Amino acid sequence: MTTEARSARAGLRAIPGLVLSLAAVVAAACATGSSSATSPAEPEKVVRIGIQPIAQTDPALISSDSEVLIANQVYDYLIDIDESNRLAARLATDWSVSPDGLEYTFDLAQGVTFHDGSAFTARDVVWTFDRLRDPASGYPTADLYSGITDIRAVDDHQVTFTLLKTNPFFLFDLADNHALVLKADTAFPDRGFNGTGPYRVVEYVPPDRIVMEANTDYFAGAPQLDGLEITFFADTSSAVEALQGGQLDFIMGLSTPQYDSLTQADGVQTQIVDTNGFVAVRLRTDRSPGNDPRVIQALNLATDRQSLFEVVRRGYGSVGASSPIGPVYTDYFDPSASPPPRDPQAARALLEEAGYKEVLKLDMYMLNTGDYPDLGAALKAQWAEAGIDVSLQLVPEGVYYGEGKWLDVDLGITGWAHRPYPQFYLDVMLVCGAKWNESHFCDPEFDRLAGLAGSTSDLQTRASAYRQIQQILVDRGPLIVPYFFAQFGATSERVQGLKLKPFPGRTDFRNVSLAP
Amino acid sequence: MTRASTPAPLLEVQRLTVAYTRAGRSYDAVRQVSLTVQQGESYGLVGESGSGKTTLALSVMRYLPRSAAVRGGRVLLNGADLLTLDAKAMRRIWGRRIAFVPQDPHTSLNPSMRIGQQLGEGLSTDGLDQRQARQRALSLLADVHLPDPPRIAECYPHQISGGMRQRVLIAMAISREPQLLVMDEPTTGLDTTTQASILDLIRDLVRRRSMSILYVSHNLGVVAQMCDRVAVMYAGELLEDAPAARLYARPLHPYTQGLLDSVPRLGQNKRRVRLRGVAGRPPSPAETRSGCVFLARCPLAIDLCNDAPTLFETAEGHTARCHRWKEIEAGSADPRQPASRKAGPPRTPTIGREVLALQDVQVHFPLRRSLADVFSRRIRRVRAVEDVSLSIERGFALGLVGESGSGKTTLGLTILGLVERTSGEIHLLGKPLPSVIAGRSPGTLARMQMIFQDVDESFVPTMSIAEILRRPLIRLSGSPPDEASSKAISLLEAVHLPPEFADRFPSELSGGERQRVAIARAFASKPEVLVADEPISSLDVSVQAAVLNLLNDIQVVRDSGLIFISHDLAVIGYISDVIAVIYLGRLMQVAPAAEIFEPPYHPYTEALLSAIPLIDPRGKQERIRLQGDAPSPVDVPRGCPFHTRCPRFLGNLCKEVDPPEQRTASGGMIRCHISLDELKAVQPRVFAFSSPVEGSG
Amino acid sequence: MSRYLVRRLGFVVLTVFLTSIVIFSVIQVLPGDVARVILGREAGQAAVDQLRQELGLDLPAPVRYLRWIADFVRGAWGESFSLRTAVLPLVARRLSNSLLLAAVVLGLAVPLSVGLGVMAGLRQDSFLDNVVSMGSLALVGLPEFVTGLVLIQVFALQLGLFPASSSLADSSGLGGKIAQLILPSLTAALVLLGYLARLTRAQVIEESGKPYVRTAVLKGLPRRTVILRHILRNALMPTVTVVAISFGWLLSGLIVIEAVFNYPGLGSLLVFAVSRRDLPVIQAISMLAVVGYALANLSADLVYAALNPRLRLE
Amino acid sequence: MSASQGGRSRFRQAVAILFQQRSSAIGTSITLIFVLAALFGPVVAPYGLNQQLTSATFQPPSLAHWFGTDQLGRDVFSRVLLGARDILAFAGVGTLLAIILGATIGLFSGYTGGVVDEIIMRAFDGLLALPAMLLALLLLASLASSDLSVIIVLVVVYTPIVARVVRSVVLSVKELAYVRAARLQGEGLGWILYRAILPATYPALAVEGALRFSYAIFLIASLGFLGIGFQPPSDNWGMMVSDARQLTSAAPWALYFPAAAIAVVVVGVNLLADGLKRIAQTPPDPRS
Repeated sequence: MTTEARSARAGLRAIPGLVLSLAAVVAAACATGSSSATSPAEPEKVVRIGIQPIAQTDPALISSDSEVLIANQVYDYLIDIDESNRLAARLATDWSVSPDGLEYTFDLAQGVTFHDGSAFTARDVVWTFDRLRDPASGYPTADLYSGITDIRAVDDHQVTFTLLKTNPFFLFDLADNHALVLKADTAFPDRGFNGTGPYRVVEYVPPDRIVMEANTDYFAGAPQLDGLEITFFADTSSAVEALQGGQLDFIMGLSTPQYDSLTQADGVQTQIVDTNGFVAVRLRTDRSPGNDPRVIQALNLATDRQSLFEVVRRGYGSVGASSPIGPVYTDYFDPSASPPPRDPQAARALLEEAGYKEVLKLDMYMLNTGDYPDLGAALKAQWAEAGIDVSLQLVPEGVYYGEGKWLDVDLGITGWAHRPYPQFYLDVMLVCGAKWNESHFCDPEFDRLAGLAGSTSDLQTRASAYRQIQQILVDRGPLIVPYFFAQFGATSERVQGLKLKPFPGRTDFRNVSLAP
Repeated sequence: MTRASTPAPLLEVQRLTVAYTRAGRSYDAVRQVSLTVQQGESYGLVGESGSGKTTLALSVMRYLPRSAAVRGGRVLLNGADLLTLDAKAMRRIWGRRIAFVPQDPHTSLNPSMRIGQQLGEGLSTDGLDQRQARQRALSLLADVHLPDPPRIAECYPHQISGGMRQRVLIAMAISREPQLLVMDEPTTGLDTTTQASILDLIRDLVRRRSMSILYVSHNLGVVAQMCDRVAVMYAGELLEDAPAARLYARPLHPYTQGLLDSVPRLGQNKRRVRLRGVAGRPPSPAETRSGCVFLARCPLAIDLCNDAPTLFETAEGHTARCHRWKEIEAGSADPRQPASRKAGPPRTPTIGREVLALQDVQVHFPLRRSLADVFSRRIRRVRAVEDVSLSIERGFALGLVGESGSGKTTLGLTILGLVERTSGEIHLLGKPLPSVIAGRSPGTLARMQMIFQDVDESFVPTMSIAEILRRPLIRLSGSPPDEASSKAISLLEAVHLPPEFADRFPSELSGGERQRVAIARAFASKPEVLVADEPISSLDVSVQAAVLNLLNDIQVVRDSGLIFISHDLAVIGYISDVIAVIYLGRLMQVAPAAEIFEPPYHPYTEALLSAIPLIDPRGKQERIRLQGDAPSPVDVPRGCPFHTRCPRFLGNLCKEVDPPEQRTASGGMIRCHISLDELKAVQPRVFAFSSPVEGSG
Repeated sequence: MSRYLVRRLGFVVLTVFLTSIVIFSVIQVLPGDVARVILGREAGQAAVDQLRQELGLDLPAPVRYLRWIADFVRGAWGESFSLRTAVLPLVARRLSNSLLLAAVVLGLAVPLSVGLGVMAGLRQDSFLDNVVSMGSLALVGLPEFVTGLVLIQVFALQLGLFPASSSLADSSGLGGKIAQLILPSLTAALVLLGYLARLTRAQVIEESGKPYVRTAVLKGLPRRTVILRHILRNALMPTVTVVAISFGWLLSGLIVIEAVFNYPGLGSLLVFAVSRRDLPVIQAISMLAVVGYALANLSADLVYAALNPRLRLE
Repeated sequence: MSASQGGRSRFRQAVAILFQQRSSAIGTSITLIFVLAALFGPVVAPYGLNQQLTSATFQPPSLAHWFGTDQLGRDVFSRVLLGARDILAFAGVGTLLAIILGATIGLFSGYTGGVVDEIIMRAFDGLLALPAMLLALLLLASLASSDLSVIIVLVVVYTPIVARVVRSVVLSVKELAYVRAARLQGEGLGWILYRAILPATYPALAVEGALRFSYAIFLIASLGFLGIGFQPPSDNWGMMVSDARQLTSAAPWALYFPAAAIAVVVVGVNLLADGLKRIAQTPPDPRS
């Protein structure tokens, strides 16, 4: 009985005991955690960044803002693009073009070393670009650089690119997101971070975070920060809260409401930059129902771009029309090429004429992130008034792009990121048979004008071709471009010198500093 | 123990009214009840379910469920009103001055505490240290005749049998020498032989320690044997209160009389006497009443009875709540229910009328516990029925009597094909019967039907009575549906139920009515053989007689064979023409009804007869008590299965050798090593009533 | 007892085996081309096909199952498709984070909920009981993401007491890490609290009504003894079991909470892996959850057996 | 008293029990209100689910917009009201199918017993070892995002649970007298399972059904919050909450009202389940 009584009491005592042991577990876990944590004597100047998780670290394959942002800190471009879409020197300190426009020679910065300590030479540039342009590689840059016939190191600090034909945008092409210079003969570019860039990777814990320290040997001068601590957030709302809660210093890729709410938040600086990034609502033109121009016309008539711009983007950015050439391109943009005003009744009439008596039912595909759901919802509401019943299909990025769905579906909304010049859009998304011609648009006149603009070195000729193209797209093009968006970012109050770029992933942290 | 010698009563309940609240309505479970228990007195409280007897007992303990509330009255213990005390004050009274022995020993002990500890903890509150408490606990276990107290003390409740647990609860109750024991059906649910020894124990303890008892029970025999004074409760009211001998001999309330007439006396047989019982059904607690609560069922009801009678003092210490008690006492009014029909003529079994024959029927179950056991081939077997041979004649009733675990129900189910037999043959009308139902044709199924023990579980609750009766007609008798409906009505009439019952659901019927429907269903397909498994044991006493009579009448009229299974030898003796006593799956004795009550008995039969509490406080009974509990059918002893408990155990012969089946002159059988003559010589008649019992053989 | 143990262990193994088949077959029907997902939107078809072959995605399903289960048992959990990193350390790190969170959750929820449940159960229909009953019910009904968002708004953004996000980054240090655990564990603890308190209360009420409690009371035992030795001893048995089981629940039940707080646990990794079709990671997490769940069940059984003499003595 | 009266009095008793205790009365009322909202929401809602009042974005709750408007000028009250239909229909249909399927399997498995029962129950153990949320995520990741997928998930997740509950009732009932009587009557398996045994499982099924229903609502809302299995602009409350997370400072009402809707309906159904449990435990009215 004695033992029994004791065990009964022991059972009751086990409850606080359990609590104590749990507390011990917690303490132990925290302790082990702290041993690996650096406990700095003085506060380090580390900027804490919250971005979407990444999938790629090989510069040749990166695509999202997050991936580019990381690569851009670790590696260097030969030529960079500044926040005003102008070319800027980076590893290439200077360059010259042969009179026939076919040979470009670059002077490379001296005394540059990779993070592993090896020296940077022209051979690394040759290897990098040969890799990127190798048609067998399947890299997205293979097409872009197919006009290059030869890349040659003149000496350790000079390199020459030879082109098949003239390309007025060649220097911009060299500034492409993927064109980060790797150490020659890097076997697995996706497994390491051996760049020349301003920050070197200290720790990469996928998919949690990546920690970088300043490259004090950076050829253009050591960054002012001690390092970057990048944490991945699957949900940007969560990152916004973390910024507001003082746990982050920089976030980007915000939705409009998030930006709006942050403009009023304490302790937060917001950033906004106009870009030529846009969303294209497009209907496949090569099969029913999009092969009937009346249907596309009806969609145009059913859409109130201004309203979409104001509701979805709340007036940030600029209203769009029917072409990918936006007002950011001051040389090329034609404000007069505008679609007819919204007229749902006319749209309905057109559809009836086209044989859709009651209602036109369509599935509309788009990503399930960002403003897409809002835009989809707003479009659905507008179109409903014209007798178009749209069913929204929101898919994750991996499905939309990964399975080629975006190239296949009839009706889709695709986002196109900012580019420093407009030719890219025409060549990959609208020229007959182009690789990403999601609308399957095919127009000989358009193709001729696009070809002309892409090869002439004369600005006037090019500008005129672009203007005609804008008119063609208004008249018979497959796209509805509701707006060109502004990009939003936000920083904590202590961040200084940060300028959000039109492609936010290219944002530079070389000259960012922290207020004391 | 006369009243004069103890002027200060121990317990006085004065005009107690207790009400329950259910589904927002409240109704009285106990109304204006007064009673007095003297020092050293055993006071019996008899009543059927719903009579309020348990509520009264719990009120005395001042431990009512949350839904119950005392609406008036007082409970005085030694003159102090318990109802005014708070829980703290009660804690000094509970256990020390009044103790409680509950009905269900299985749930009344803490399952996760050792027996010794549970016994000891009450003692520790009296200031005993742990060692003393343990010593005292062990001696208490010995006091209640538990073998090996140190071992029992270390056991958890689930490790000991129900009878042992009840002894533990009794030990617990007497552990602090209380003045009053409140016992709520302490032996209900126990086997007859176990009950007998527990009752002996209680009687013994009370006498030695001069405690008083408030003994609550539905069992007239138990109360007759246990109590000095008996009160009868009905529908929350106390109807009669008298010294036991007087109450059983000269009841002055028609309900008391009816109750006594509802149960057969040991040795009575249906061929000679007909039970009277009580007409109608017991009132439901929610019914609103005015006038006499027994009015609706009373054979003597007159206009006056619409005014509620008070408790009349008919004699010193005898009260009755009846306006006509004087006429009853004088004999000018007969409180007995009118006898309905005459019993059928006596018959004797004749050859050639056999409907069902069992030949060496054996039923074993594998005791499967898990897949692992199957693989390790450690399957143990329950030997439920062992080599049973029996035959049933047309128009006759075979009674199968045995205690729980004896295999009597399994045997019934085996005959019907609901349990597969392991070996042996069964012939129905001379044709071999397939082992399980699946192999039997509808025609065969129609010839054998069953009445089940639990009336609450006999019917699909969502089916109307008409539907219930139509199914066997359609499935087994091939009646077209419309014809089945009218036949269902006539079946209802055959069991004396009004035709409008056809539209009712089982839950709307009383237990007795449901069992009538069960009888109707069983007879719907005109069976040759009917198996009735404890058909009245879940019914209230006052309606048992009617059901028994009905079953008997229909069986006789239809001339079918009846197998009546029961643990109650009195009931079996009443209904049966032939009686088979079964123990651990073996038939120990088979005898014509009259013969079973006379020597020679099988020693087990002898013990059973001795264990049955006679409904006669002054009756005489040999005291033969069995030791311990019946072995489990998994471990049936070798030799004679009864040898482990047999009071007439001979020695190794019984242990080793299967006893022979000795035939009696009348064609009966006794399975024993002791010869019939020797048995007859050493065995007196086990029981004797104080006065001759009508129709007893 | 040992027989019981062996039986339970066998049951665990069988369950894990059966569930592994469920997991594998569910994952086999995942849409989307894994190779394409790995290489991204801009890779060429030839490279994709080659990768498919390298990953063994072209083999028949049963072969892949056997390979996978054998590898899993050996601890060769493969490499994450999307993260290009070994699955085992990745999952192990996330698991330890989730375990840490789960431990804190239980540490918070169990004593509080058992205490409240017992008090409410013993004083049925009292004011305290009503508060506990309604409060715990509301907590049970409140989705984790709502609780989490409200807690973030109030404690992180309005009051600025605790971090809004729980990424457990190194720079936050020990204090920072502990602070980061508070809101997510509070969120889960509130859910668990409601559940456990309700369960405990119901158990206490049920046991209080049993005849053996009446026996104990009518022995004249002090109220404290009746409660501690009789009621609680039996009433808390299911609670202890549920606590053990809820540890298994926490490992996967934290999915939503981890998503809300960007907590680097198994749950958020699973959501991430599902969105990336990262089969090795999905499989590993599911298997871990199953093994964890089965072990939690096993320990629940064992604890129950240890407390319950009926099972102990079997 | 006729047959229907008997049934009706039992029904009346059940209603009385439900409304006799405050908590279950509240639960029943809440459930009824939401069911009414689901049935008549589209008729009553002042605005459409996706109707945008471009001039009235970010309106706080007012008489015109009881729950305010969101960033697109959508009326939150209308969205919450219209959301009731979706979530209750999904949860209801999913639960109902799981109950039908689970009851059938449980009846068959429990009554038949033996090896078949063993195999079915072990397979269900395997399914049940996967926590519901995990299983739902796995299934939804592998099925195409559609209404049907969500239903399938609910059925897969809940069928084993229902089957277990039913089976345990069957085991307790199958040796009872009325089942034996049915066998003696020569009734077939179907009749025994569905006419004789099934009614005995109704109380357990009702309680289990209500509980599963509330869990289903919870699960659907959580999936909506994670953005898995549902498409915006969905009327899934969880997804509304997730969408509105970015509005916590600009339009918190867009977050809190759908969140409250989930909580209220889950609590309501839970309370109803408690009430049903009490009905199941209450014997029929002694008067009848």
